[in-house]
Amino acid sequence: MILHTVNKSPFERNALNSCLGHAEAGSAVLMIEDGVYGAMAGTQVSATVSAALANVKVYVLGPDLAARGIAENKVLAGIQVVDYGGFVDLVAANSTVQAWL
Amino acid sequence: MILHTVNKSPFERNALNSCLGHAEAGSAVLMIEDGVYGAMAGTQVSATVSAALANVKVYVLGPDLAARGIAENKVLAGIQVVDYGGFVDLVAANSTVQAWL
Amino acid sequence: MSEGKIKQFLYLNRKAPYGTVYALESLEVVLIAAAFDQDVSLAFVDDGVYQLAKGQDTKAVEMKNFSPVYNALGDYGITKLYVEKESLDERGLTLDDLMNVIYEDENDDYAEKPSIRLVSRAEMAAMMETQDIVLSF
Amino acid sequence: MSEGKIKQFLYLNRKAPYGTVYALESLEVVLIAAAFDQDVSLAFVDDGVYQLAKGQDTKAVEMKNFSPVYNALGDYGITKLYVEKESLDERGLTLDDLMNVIYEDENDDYAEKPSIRLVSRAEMAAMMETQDIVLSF
Amino acid sequence: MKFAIQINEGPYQHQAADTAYLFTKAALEKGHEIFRVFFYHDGVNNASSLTAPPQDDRNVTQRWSALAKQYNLDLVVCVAAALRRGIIDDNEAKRNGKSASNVAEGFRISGLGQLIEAGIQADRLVVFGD
Amino acid sequence: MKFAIQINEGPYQHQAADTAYLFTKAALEKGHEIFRVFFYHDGVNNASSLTAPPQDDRNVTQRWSALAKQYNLDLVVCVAAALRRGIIDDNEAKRNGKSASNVAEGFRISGLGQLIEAGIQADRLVVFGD
Repeated sequence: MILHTVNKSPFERNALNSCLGHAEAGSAVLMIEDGVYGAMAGTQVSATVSAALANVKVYVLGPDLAARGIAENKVLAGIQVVDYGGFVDLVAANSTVQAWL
Repeated sequence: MILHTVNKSPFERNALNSCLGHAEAGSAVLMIEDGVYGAMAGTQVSATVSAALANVKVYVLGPDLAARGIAENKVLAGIQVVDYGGFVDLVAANSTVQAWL
Repeated sequence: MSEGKIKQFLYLNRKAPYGTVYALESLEVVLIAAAFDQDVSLAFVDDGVYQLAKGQDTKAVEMKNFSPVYNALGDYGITKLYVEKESLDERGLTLDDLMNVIYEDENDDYAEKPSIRLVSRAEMAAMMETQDIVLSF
Repeated sequence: MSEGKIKQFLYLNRKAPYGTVYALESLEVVLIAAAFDQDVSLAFVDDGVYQLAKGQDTKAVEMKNFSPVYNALGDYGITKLYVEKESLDERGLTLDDLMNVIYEDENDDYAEKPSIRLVSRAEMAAMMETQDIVLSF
Repeated sequence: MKFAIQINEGPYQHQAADTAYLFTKAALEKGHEIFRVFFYHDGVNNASSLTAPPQDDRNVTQRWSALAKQYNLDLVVCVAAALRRGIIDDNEAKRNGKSASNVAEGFRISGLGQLIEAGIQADRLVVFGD
Repeated sequence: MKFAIQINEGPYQHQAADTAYLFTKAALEKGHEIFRVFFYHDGVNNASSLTAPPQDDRNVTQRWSALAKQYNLDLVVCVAAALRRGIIDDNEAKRNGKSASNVAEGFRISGLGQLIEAGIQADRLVVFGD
């Protein structure tokens, strides 16, 4: 399966939307850099991301959450927080990495 | 009045939307670079841009249309095509320039 | 340095911090601008509102945490930080999620006052129209 | 050079030409990739579909018009250009607005065949899942 | 009329660097004055004397140098942004113990105050970026 | 496992340059092999030996040089992208009549074939960009 990475704010760009529109059932999506805003609860895109969780596994990079002042309790239920080591493990566990730049 | 410039594709980023949401009646909007895609007729954003024409003057940079293969007859009615000289004239004619980067 | 002209300078911040350098280097300009006796305003619109988020901790990304600088702006006479309510709403944020940026009002016995001015999109647009120079990053 | 391994290489193009360099420098990689005997596909998704627009004329912007290179890809054995229908639709485009990119099929008496494969978003997603290496620009 | 120009992006990667040049040239040809061109963020990379683009493409840096010579332009590169990105003149090379300098002809390195001053002195500031 | 890394953006301007480094370091610390780090587009600017960031900030270029030394990494800068942007080694400086070179320790300039080869030889390619 593919590990999709998204590093753009979903409020500024179409990367997350396009990624979710192409991610096959069972694949993984990792939000990094400004992409981590997509993991927050209570935003205009939360419903879209929550719905996607039925289909794909979603991860978010903890160091990028912390840098931006997003407490982990503000992250949508069902999204798993990982560190750089976890990012490495996700790359190893999936056969291909596809960056939505 | 302000001359607003938009250089991003409205399909990739929120710059055009945000610009139109802040442009006061009578102000001018100039689309340049990848922003010129916002001037095309028949797209998913054409209706928004057409509606904005009731409120603001919209211009598009001809050299950027040509580079991207957009014929002038594909440009929405009411949008005026200008060249770099016309861009200069718009800057001179408006008191402030605000770039929506 | 200003040779007597006083202009309205607007610093337009529409991008999130850290993902790109714009927020940091915009602040660096604002700090220099303070020396010029101009009328300085900062606008936080769209993802720019994230720049003021509380609790930023950049240790693990190994970048400089520049968020404390916003609170120092008052000492430089920069006290007008316009934050757009619609931008906060879309992002599920309220003023409570932002840093409490304050300044001491020298015309009011150095009383502490909030630098952040929460405005609607319409008010933001009207404020923009009063500016002479807009620096976008 | 390939030491016997044949992998599926996907070049993912999601950005418009000229506004940024990615489309041009992506093509430069693709041309080099042709020497490596790998299985190469190009995907044009979102604003990437604009890269294939007909009639590009860059004289007035003083940039290099690289759009003719797409038509030379067939000579390098690169014949799979996947274009997403939904991306075209959103932008008010049809295949008629794109260049007629063709290749000569050496297994079919050098008959001219279209390199562009119009696919749905679902088909594009399924094609992506078959790839080993995805280069994004 | 007196214009000031701010450029936030480097050459080739973003068209902003091209548009800024073509706008500046058009303004000069219409008889306007360019008070200053200020290179900020990655825009400082426009000043690199070490670029060698393909012969059949435009040379962004040389184009600026030539325009500066023709119209006596003031091309200012922000020192803080430039040091971060490896654009340095002889002075900064000495001060920072670097073996070389790489600021092209017609550009000078100076502080952010030059941007504010340009905003004050010019009738318009036009910003090109990403 | 064998990873290859592609970096499309320059230092400081985009976090991509930071994330790529931190990912690479984490992979090495977990015992993975980094077959090659390939710098493309503005990513070539990570290789500039002339950067001098503020003392209280990270030094992106030196960080790569140190990691390369520690783990014997292959840091490859695309020659075509580098020439466009003014990153040149002694060879290219001579060939292009430039007065200086500016490739930092641990980086080497080579062709795009090195990126393709990395894609073929590595188990995974991870791309960092804008």
